[in-house]
Amino acid sequence: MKTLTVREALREAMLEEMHRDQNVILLGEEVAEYNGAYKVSQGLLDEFGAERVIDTPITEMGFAGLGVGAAFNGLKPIVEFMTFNFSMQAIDQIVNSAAKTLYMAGGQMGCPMVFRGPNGAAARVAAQHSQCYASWYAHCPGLKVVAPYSAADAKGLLKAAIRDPNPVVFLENEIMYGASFELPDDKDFVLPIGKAHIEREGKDVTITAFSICVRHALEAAEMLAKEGIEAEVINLRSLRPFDADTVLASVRKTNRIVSVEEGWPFAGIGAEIAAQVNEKAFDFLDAPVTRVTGEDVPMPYAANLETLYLPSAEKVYKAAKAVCYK
Amino acid sequence: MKTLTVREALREAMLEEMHRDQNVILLGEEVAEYNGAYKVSQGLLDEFGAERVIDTPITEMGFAGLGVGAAFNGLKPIVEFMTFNFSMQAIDQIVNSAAKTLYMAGGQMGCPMVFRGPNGAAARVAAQHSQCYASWYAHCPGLKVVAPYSAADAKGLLKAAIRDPNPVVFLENEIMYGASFELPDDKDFVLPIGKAHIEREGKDVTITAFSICVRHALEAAEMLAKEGIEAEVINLRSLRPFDADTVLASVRKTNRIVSVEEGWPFAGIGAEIAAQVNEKAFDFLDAPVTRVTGEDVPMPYAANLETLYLPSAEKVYKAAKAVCYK
Amino acid sequence: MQKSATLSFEKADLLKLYQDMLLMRRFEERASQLYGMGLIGGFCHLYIGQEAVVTGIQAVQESQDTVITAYRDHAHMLACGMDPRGVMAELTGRIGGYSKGKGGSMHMFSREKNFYGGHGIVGAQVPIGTGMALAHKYKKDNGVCLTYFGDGAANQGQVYESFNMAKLWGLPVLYIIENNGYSMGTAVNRHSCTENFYMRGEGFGIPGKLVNGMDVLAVREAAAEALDYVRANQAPMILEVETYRYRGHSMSDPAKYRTKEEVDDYKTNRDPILKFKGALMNEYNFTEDDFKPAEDFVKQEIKETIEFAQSSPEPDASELYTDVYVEEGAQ
Amino acid sequence: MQKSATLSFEKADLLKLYQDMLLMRRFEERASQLYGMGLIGGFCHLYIGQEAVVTGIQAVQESQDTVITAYRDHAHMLACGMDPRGVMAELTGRIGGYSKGKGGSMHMFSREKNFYGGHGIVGAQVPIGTGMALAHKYKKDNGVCLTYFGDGAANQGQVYESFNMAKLWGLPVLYIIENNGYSMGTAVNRHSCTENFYMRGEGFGIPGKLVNGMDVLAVREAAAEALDYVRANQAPMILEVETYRYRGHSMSDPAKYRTKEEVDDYKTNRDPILKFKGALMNEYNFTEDDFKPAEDFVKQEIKETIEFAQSSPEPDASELYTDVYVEEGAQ
Ligand SMILES: Cc1ncc(C[n+]2csc(CCOP(=O)(O)OP(=O)(O)O)c2C)c(N)n1
Ligand SMILES: Cc1ncc(C[n+]2csc(CCOP(=O)(O)OP(=O)(O)O)c2C)c(N)n1
Ligand SMILES: [Mg+2]
Ligand SMILES: [Mg+2]
Repeated sequence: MKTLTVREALREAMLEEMHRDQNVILLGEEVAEYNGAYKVSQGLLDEFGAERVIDTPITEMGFAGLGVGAAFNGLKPIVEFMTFNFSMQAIDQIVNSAAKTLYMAGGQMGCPMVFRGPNGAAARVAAQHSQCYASWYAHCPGLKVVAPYSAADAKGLLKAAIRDPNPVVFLENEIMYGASFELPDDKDFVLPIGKAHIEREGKDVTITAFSICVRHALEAAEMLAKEGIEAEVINLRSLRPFDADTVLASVRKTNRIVSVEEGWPFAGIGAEIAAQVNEKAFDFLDAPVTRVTGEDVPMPYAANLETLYLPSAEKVYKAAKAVCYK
Repeated sequence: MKTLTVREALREAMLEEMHRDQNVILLGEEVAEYNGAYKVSQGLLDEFGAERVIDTPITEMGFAGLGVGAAFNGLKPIVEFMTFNFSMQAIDQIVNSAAKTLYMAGGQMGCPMVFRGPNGAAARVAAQHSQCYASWYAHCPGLKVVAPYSAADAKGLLKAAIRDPNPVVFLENEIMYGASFELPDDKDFVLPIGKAHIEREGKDVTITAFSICVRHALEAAEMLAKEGIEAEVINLRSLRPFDADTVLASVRKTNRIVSVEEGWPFAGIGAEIAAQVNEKAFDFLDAPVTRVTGEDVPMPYAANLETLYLPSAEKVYKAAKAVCYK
Repeated sequence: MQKSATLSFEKADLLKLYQDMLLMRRFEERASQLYGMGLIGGFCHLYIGQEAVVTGIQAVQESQDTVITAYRDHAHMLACGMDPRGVMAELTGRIGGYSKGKGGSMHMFSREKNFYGGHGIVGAQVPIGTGMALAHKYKKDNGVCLTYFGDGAANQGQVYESFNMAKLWGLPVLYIIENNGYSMGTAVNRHSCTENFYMRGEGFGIPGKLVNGMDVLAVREAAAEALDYVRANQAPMILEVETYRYRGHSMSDPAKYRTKEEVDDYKTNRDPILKFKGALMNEYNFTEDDFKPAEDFVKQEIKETIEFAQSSPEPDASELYTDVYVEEGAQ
Repeated sequence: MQKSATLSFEKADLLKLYQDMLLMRRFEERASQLYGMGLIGGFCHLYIGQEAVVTGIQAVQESQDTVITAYRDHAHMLACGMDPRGVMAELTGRIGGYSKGKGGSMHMFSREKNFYGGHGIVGAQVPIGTGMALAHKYKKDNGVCLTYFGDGAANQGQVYESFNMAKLWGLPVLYIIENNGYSMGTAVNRHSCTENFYMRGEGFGIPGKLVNGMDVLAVREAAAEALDYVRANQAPMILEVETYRYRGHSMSDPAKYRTKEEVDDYKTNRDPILKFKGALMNEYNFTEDDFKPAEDFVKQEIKETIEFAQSSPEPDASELYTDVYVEEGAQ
């Protein structure tokens, strides 16, 4: 085992996979000479040169489309969005060109590539820079959608994403970049896309979360434990394919579930969890499926309002207590 | 009362509102000289001239952005997307510029405009032309999202959308354009955005749907009635704001609910309904909230596969029977 | 590949051009019929009138080059050497189609023939083609990506984003603008602030050339020069080809936005096939008999194509759920 | 608006330019301090070094004209006559800010002062500004929309979509490209295939002009001419202004991608405020005393600004849920 930050883990994943497969290239704004706006690609230009680590102009629709074309023609591009907010400019290429081609081609050719970058809120960056795209992308067949929490997630899942022959949307979190975690010291450490991870076992209530919200969930579990409530915390890791089995098994045991996410509630990931739990574990539910989400408003800039907007350990704790009727 | 097709109803709504408010303009591809790709704007160029009915180049991001700017500067633009599939090119302008500005401006200025056009599947137009954007747009605070079924819906809601001081996404359906319905013969017939409509009362099971799926729901209700099952069919009309009150009241009466939509299931409108019913009517549910949706694949072109992909009266009927345990 | 042994090499090449255009014309005419019969559905965009464009260009492409275009793509596939049977069976939505019936008219691909679609979203193929060029450069395979788009698409922002990157990075991409005078019902002068598009690269330092797209030899020559330029300089170029579509934008467009006279003028005085046939007879000493093998070949090919497209079965219901993902490791 | 009564009209105008630039400079310096103190958060993009651009241009705008820009917007707001107190209080996220603290540095608006944001998405303001010009034309108010964007933004596709529509429809929009040499950490020659941008309208028939953005009088003159052109012809024009930002891209950028010499050269030899002050003394016979009222005014204004921005309270918690929608009929 070794200790890495999420940032280093992402970087290592790219480093190793670019050594492993020389068709893997990285392109995006400031990924090369600047070493990444958030330093995730630190040193990769030096390691692989300007042919494989490419600074692009600020033309998301264009360079995402170039990535698709490069994937069609034999490369395995990693397209970095400085943040996923800017992927809206490119979303037609992601959904119509990358996600649907394999199907439209009857399986003859697809689009092996990764779209990655920080998703959701950073700190105080306001409405246009704080949106969570998890549910939008997870809505779309043809895409795989992954959202790591820890450094192990980040490394294992990014390596899997790069190796995956399908287009993968890889949702990082800027605030988590600096967080440190232990992870296996193994070049072939890869995590399967499509499997959730039980971060903490418990029998009283299930809490699902992804990305930074796993942190809130774990903190809430600590608080609950002090009151004798054993929460099972599931780190979803993959949103599409969605590991319903793990979630449902847990709910069948705990009979109650709280879903946590930073994005807006309406038709979010929590909504999907509510639907699936309903459809497949209805008789096991002792309380309504409950959601902790970002508030249903654009992200405000003011410090106090931003705090009110976001999910927190406290909010998760309260929701978990409520479903436990305590 | 009079009888109109949905197409005529939409046209009348624009005609009347453009007479009523001379700041209303219409822009989009083929809306003027061609009278609309689907003839929805028939005659409007003749009536209002080229300053108010404007043919645009095929540059969705650009002309949607122009619409936002025109709205900022005092006009009330209706931006027509030939189909909502193409709105993905413009979605950054819709969400980041139109939906979020009022909030980002602390209420000082907003973006009064309508984005409209056919959404979802037409017939045999395959993966890139058949996506349903209902849940994506309904996810976003700052937008209102409306999806008419009948001619009355179309006229009453489009008039409301044009008068609304907020950005409204107005999701039509190409296949429904030719369908005829009765509606009030009244220039001031306006329907409120945010209210669902009970199309058929019933006590045994609630069926919610929007757009063309209301048709499937009503047909299914007929089939169910023959077997003595009285379905209550709710035409949602508005997806944001969402009329939870009407849906919940119905579920409290019928104790079971089937949601119907054409879009993909994951984090769709049905998922949101499942979540809300869970949260607010959990104790009234005698069966799991059940979804009938488009299949979780890109839309296939082949006639037989397309039929298999889509929701149908038959599928709704089966789902309703299942939740009635019959 | 029906080269008559009795013709000189040059004559054989010329006859091939004729045969290619004729195959496209007949293919599209029959597609129109099948559409009328209800065997083809949805959007169907015919290429009739524009045959000289893709025929002239693809005649000079090299085998490592790749091709991408929009939804008006049947002729491009034929020009790339794809089997008309598979193309037509895709139009009828059958399992024998290039996409097993799942893509339809607008969405077909053949890696084998270097044809990369078939794209339904206006403009989207332009950055994709530019990215294919990036891959050519990366792989050092000396390939060029021939990226076709329409006059309407030429206004799309992603085109200019692509221009900038292609020029900045020296990507081997030939941008081919098929200017058929209309973007759906909108004439060029109503959708574009400039009459032509070959100089749309001026602000980006990308050279452009204009050529008469009703003359297959002129197109071929211009394309050869343009491909040479792109390949030698590893830099993008724009080739605007002026052409005309006889039919409506798609099968559902009555095309009332133009006069009968305008259309008839093209059909009578500038038809790429008629005029080329005339030129072959007048300038290259072809006789009616010389055309016979090509015409017979086309006739037979089309006959088999129609049979195949009608007899190939619909995809199995299970196909609905396949090809959403490549199974892990399969690729 | 601190015009000294003792100066001639021309001198008063010149002094106003100086005062405006000085206010911007001091405002940004203090914003930088408050950021360091943790009173401002998130992204904060300073305008230091570029003051002559917006000062020169806004000096000649007419009262019906409208202005829109990106996120590097503090100086634009000041140039539009917005109150520095409200701008700074927005930066500190307080209720007294122009957006009640909900927008922050990148998102402020003032209908009253014809300032339409403050936009965080690169390029998005360009079609918006073009649409504002459409409304000017529709309303026949003789207004022009001054649409500012950076060299990085100048590559965005939506810019060219806007160019086409603006030229095709004759919209009164002045596209002002603030070329400060860098798009974040990427120098122009690494993100653009051309060194300059004023000719990016060539393929669209849009005239362009290049001006030295470190010289406020040159900017003012070029802007006056450009606005005349746009207004008289009801047609778009591009004005590229070459300038330089002294600080990093945003507060979190150490700006290691350029040399200290490069930055120092600008600061020492081309600073727009220093050079202008020198010119006023050398060419317009200003004495140190002449500047005093302006400098005092700025000092006092900034002092009050800082006090206001620190003392204005945070928005009430209930503000989280307001302004998502305009209440029906409220507008
Ligand atoms: C982004 C987008 N907007 C609109 C459409 C609908 N549409 C399909 S083809 C077309 C016209 C394209 O004209 P042009 O580029 O000149 O090509 P042509 O059809 O003449 O070959 C339009 C508006 C689309 N497919 N994609
Ligand atoms: C669409 C989009 N992509 C990326 C960003 C992140 N970003 C913000 S500013 C910037 C650089 C812009 O440079 P330029 O247009 O030259 O303006 P300047 O900052 O120099 O004033 C980038 C990449 C963004 N805000 N929007
Ligand atoms: Mg055309
Ligand atoms: Mg710049």
